[in-house]
Amino acid sequence: MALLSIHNYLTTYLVFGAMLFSLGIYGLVTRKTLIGMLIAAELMLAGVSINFMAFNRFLAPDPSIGQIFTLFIMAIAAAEAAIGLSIVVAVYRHYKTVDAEELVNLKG
Amino acid sequence: MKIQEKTKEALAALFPDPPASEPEPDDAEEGEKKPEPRGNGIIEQDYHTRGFHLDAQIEPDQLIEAVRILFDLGYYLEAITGVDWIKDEQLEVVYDFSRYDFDLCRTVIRTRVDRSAPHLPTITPIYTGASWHERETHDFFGIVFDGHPYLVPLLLPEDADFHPLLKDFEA
Amino acid sequence: MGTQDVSPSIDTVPSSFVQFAVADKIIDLCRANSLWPLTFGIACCAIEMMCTGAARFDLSRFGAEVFRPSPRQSDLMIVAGTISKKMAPGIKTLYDQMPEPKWVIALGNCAISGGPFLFEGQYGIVEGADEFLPVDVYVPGCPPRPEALIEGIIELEYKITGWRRWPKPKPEWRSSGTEES
Amino acid sequence: MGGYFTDLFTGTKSLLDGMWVTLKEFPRRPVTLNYPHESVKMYPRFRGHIELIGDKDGKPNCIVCSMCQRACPSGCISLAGVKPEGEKKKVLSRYILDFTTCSLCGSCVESCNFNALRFSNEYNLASTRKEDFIMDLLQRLEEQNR
Amino acid sequence: MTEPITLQQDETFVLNVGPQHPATHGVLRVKMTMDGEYIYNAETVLGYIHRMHEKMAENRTYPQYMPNMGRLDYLSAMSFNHGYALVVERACNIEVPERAEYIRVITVELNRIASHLVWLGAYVLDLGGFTPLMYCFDDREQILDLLEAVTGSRLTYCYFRFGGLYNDIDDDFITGTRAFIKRMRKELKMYAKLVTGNIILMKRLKGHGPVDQNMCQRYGATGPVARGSGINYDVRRNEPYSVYPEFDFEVPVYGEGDSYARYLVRMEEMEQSLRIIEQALDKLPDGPVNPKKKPKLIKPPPGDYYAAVETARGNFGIRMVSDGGKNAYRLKLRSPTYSNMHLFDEACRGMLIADALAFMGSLDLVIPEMDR
Amino acid sequence: MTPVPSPELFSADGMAGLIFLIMIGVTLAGGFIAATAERLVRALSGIVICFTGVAGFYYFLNSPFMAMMQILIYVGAICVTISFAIMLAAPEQQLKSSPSNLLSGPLGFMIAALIFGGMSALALTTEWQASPKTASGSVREIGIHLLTTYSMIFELISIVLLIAIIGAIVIARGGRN
Amino acid sequence: MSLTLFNVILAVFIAICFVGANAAYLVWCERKGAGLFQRRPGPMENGPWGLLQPPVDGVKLMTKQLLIPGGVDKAIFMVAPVLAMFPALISFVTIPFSDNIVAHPIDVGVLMIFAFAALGGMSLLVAGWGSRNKYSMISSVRAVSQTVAYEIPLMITTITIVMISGSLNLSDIVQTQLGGFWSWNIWPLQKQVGFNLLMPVSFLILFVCSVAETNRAPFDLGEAESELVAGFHTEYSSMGFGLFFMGEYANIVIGACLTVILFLGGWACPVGDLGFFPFTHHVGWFLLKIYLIIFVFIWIRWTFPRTTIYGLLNLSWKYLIPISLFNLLLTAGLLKVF
Repeated sequence: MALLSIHNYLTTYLVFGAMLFSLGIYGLVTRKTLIGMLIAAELMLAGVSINFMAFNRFLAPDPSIGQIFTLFIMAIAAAEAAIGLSIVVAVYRHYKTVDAEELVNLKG
Repeated sequence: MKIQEKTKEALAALFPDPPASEPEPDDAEEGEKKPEPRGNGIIEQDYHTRGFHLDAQIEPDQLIEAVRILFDLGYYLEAITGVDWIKDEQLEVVYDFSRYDFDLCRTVIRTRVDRSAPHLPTITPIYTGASWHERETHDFFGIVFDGHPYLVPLLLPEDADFHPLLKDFEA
Repeated sequence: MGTQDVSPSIDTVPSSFVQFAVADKIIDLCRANSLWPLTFGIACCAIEMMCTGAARFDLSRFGAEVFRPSPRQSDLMIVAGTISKKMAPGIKTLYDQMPEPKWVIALGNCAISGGPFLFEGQYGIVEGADEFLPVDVYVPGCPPRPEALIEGIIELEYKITGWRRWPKPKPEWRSSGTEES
Repeated sequence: MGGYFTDLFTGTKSLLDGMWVTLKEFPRRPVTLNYPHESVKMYPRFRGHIELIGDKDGKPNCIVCSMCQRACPSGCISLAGVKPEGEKKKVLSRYILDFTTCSLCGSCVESCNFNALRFSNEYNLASTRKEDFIMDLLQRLEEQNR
Repeated sequence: MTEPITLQQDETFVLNVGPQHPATHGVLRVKMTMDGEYIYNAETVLGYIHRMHEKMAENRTYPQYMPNMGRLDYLSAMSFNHGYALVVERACNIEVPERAEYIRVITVELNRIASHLVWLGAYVLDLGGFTPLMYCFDDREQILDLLEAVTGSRLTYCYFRFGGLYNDIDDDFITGTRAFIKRMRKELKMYAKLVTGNIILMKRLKGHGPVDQNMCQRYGATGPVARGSGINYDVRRNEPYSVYPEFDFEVPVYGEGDSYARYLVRMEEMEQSLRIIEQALDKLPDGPVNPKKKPKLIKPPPGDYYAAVETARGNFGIRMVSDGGKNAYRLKLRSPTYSNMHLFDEACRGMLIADALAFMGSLDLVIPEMDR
Repeated sequence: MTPVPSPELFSADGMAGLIFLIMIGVTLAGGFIAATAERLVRALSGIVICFTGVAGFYYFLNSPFMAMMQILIYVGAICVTISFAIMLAAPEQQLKSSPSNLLSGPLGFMIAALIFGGMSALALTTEWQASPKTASGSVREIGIHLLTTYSMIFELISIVLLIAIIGAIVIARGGRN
Repeated sequence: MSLTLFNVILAVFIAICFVGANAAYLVWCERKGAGLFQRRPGPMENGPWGLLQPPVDGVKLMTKQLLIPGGVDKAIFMVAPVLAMFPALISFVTIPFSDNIVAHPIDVGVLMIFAFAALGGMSLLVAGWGSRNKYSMISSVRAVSQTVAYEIPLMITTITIVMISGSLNLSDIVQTQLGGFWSWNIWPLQKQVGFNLLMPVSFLILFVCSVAETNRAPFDLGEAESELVAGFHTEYSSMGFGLFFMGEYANIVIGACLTVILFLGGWACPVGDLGFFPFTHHVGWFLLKIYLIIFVFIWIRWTFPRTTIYGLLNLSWKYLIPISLFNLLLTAGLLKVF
């Protein structure tokens, strides 16, 4: 039953973080709407955070550093969400769409 | 000056030649054999037997003017209603006005339109609250108030095409 | 809101997934003692319905005071008042929105037959709730006293469970004489 | 700034006042009448559906004058009488009250000059059948006499 | 949140309040166009309980029409009884004995208190408080007991007769009423503590739902709605009928024109009604309650007749057109909430939905009276 | 890294392992929904599930504090904000989002697969060197670090958040006045 | 930590039972209490004092037809009630019922309660959204903005207490309040901070916030009956509605527990250590306190009218947040001084 103890290995978390990260990438590329892209970006951040936390648990001499980094990531994510969403709302107000490809007017 | 006299004076301006002061219309209403339609003019009614003071019958095209006079004198609109005088082939529309202050004067303005093509001007620009009353009168009697912003059935179902208070109405 | 066609017959009450007689009985008993009415008053009788829920008569003793504003959560529709032709489709929709099993009480004469507003050549009212709803219990009166509504609910419980829990009290006069002035 | 704190204090005080009112009600006895357990007694003038008054022998006082029928606004009374051989007065043979259209106005009782009608005290009618409320008052009188 | 808000029509949606909605007290329907929680405009749809009262008047005799009055506005049925009795008495010139007049006033005022109690309870229920409703109904039951002992019905009274009353009152009623007045005074103090002074209620009502005098005139608003806007208008005072001039009472008027002013007007009216009842009980003369000579058949002479009374909701008028027959040729019922509700559309624009519903409650609607 | 002996299924450790496996499944499913769902509402639900699962990982990684913060901030704040944005900005017909063109689907998949392959290969092949622990990583220590070593960053983050809030208000404002 | 995981499962099971029973009988208490506040007896006929009413209602709700309105997103519609119930259950594992009865004494217990409360807020949003009903939609937006607004003062107040106790662990917070009722956090007298007059005010803030967090009257804007029909659960029938109902009451218990632990000394006995049995008396005191708080919840609900959304936000931003912030600063200063 080796499967039952995989939570004790660093690699599990790393692979898993990579998985979330690439899911996020996939979402970012395929999504058309701004909000969808934002969700995908959050997913990527989650993948990165898992890496931090895993290294922190298994490798780092002082396990609080990784947590602090993850905290900072959360704060940045929150800021990003707030700004991103206000942009979404403003853009929607202005152009009546949240479709990223229709926002050609933003260029130039 | 009592408001009653004031109102009477103001309304009298509507009638270029005031009708003779004989109480002929009053008599006509009191059970004479030939109910002759009463002529235009103002009558002072006995409040204790009738419940109102002034009773003015006018032509439909004088309506807006008369209502404007009453609005300026501080009257509020109590009700608008219709009466179907089927024998005369006419529809009477009655506007009840009253006042908020202690100088009481209930005034009734009535006008008659033809039963076949009942059209009246709307008074909603003056009394906003007339809107529902007019819609209701339209529901019940089919009287069309020209210029009314939204003359659709109010009390009857939206698709109603009957006018139940007409005397020849049959369900 | 999604509506669905429910055939207007009380026989469509789905029997529960437990097919044992005893379990069915228990479920019936539970349903009978937890009748949540829809907050739906139409006219005069609605005030008496409110009175029934209020302190003097207190419908909550029977577990039936939970007046739900949403038809989705109620078991019992008390048609309290005159049903106009304009309103009838709305009532039907509300009834259809209620989940099975559901019951209807026609409260007051208007909901039973049109009541005092029934006359020849009338154009506006539906002559009784049973024209378009499967009414289970009729409570006559104009308006009925709150006791009559409680009696109606007891009657409905009797109909659901087949067991009358409380005997019907016999009417009595307050003073000894039955004559009135 | 002063308003800020006054608002705070008067507000809190009003809330506590209200809570005190409800708290005082909490331990009090409920005013509820336990209906199926306690029976309610009706006032003598209570208007239930109408019923016939019988004389000593249990015969109705009614003389079939149809005044009640005429007075009824919603036409819920229908009655008929027969004239037996050799008698002057009509005898009531049928008295049907359609209670479902009654408006309990009391016009019928008021119009009866022969003390033949009164209000019953049945305040808690309910049934699963509509037909139960189309009442045969003669039959009801007989049942009462029994 | 009273400052005007620029609403954008392109972001609105339609919220259909009613016909079955807990806030509309019956089957009223308001189609609200909303921008978020703000109301852009509101269209009221009536007629869900249109019961053909005016049509019925044309095919029933005058006495037979009396029961309808109890069903028009079931909360203050006595006032409507009174109005109809008044207009027929006026038309047929029937004298009413003094005792009957006093009893009429007592029952009407008792009924007014009962009506205001239902309003109070239902209004606080609209605002989310449930308990005052129960207290109000408990107090109301006391009134209903008194009136039931006299009239035989609890709600839809048919007590007045042309020229008099269905029957006389007894001593139990008088002692009971006096006891009730005492109880009610105490209860009113309790309501003042529980409801009137409550900060939440005040914040919700003060300054919300503005109705000014011009608006009242344009819409013909009467009753507590007009009195809450500073118009000193009460039919009992301005157009005295029955024995109201005999009594010393005040007409409460508040000038703010907001929901709270209307609230206070009604609360004070209950006190004034208690005063009137007390005086009427003191002055109650002996004598019959029905006139000695009363026409066998009610047949008013042809013509127009009008009578107005002050119900719990405002000025109720009846215009009766008689052609000399047994039935009215035309009977128009001028119901107070019909006009009062009409101003809702104009006044509620730009309000939050919660405030608008609180405002609607403060108009004290009885839908069957509106739809007739 | 020393291999840990496999536990029995019905021991405490075994249950923990099982729960971990379930959590992986749930998280991945959530992430998958978030990345691919057609309707934004579903994507949001997916990301809520995913974040809750990630919080579970943090718990397994000896950091309940971070687990709770993850739920508190991501689910309680960020997801709620996103949902508000969806409600405000996206009418019904725009809730759906399909791949913009034929190419982007496979392309995105290829990029994602490439990155995933590279990263997991790296993770599997690298010899990770654990160093001896010098501290326990408790909440107290995090706090001390935040206010001493990393106080500068802490302040900067605060400023970033403040600016973000102000900026968000400034940008989103203007619809109503 | 994995050693205790098995206990967690067991604890969750016990918590489910406790919460279930509590939620069911709190409904009974609510109805009975409402009755008594309103001059009527409340449920009477089903069982003695109507005690069988909750199971009867439960069976009825379970055997009712589950209607799913046309056009809704079924998955989201179905998941919302579960999401409403689940966080409340999880939060229970960290509540210390006595010094030794706590399912899973997590070090960051306070945080955990907040975290799962946030998850509960999400469920309202999802429910309102999934219903495709305008009333539900408005209601859920209201409920969430309310939850967010009141989390701020709630957290600031909690941080004050955490500062005083020096721990995020709920058991530790209780430990600092042992030794009689005068050492409870509600009183101005504190060993750690000396004399802080704002402590009772702070308790009031926490109490108001926990009322608001649980969407109870007078802050029950989410299900404002007279405005929004039944709010976010308008379209839910049968057990979907039942779960929302239970979730609401479970949240009430959590709110009461939090209030008691933070300010009223948790399972600590008011005067010294009065218990006859070392085991039961702590639990007994704890339960007594939380039911007292719940009684106040019920009492408040049946006394006041509802606020409006702006009244509620005003209260939060104008009064609760400034005062609680001020108290935070004051407490910090006092901690430094003493």
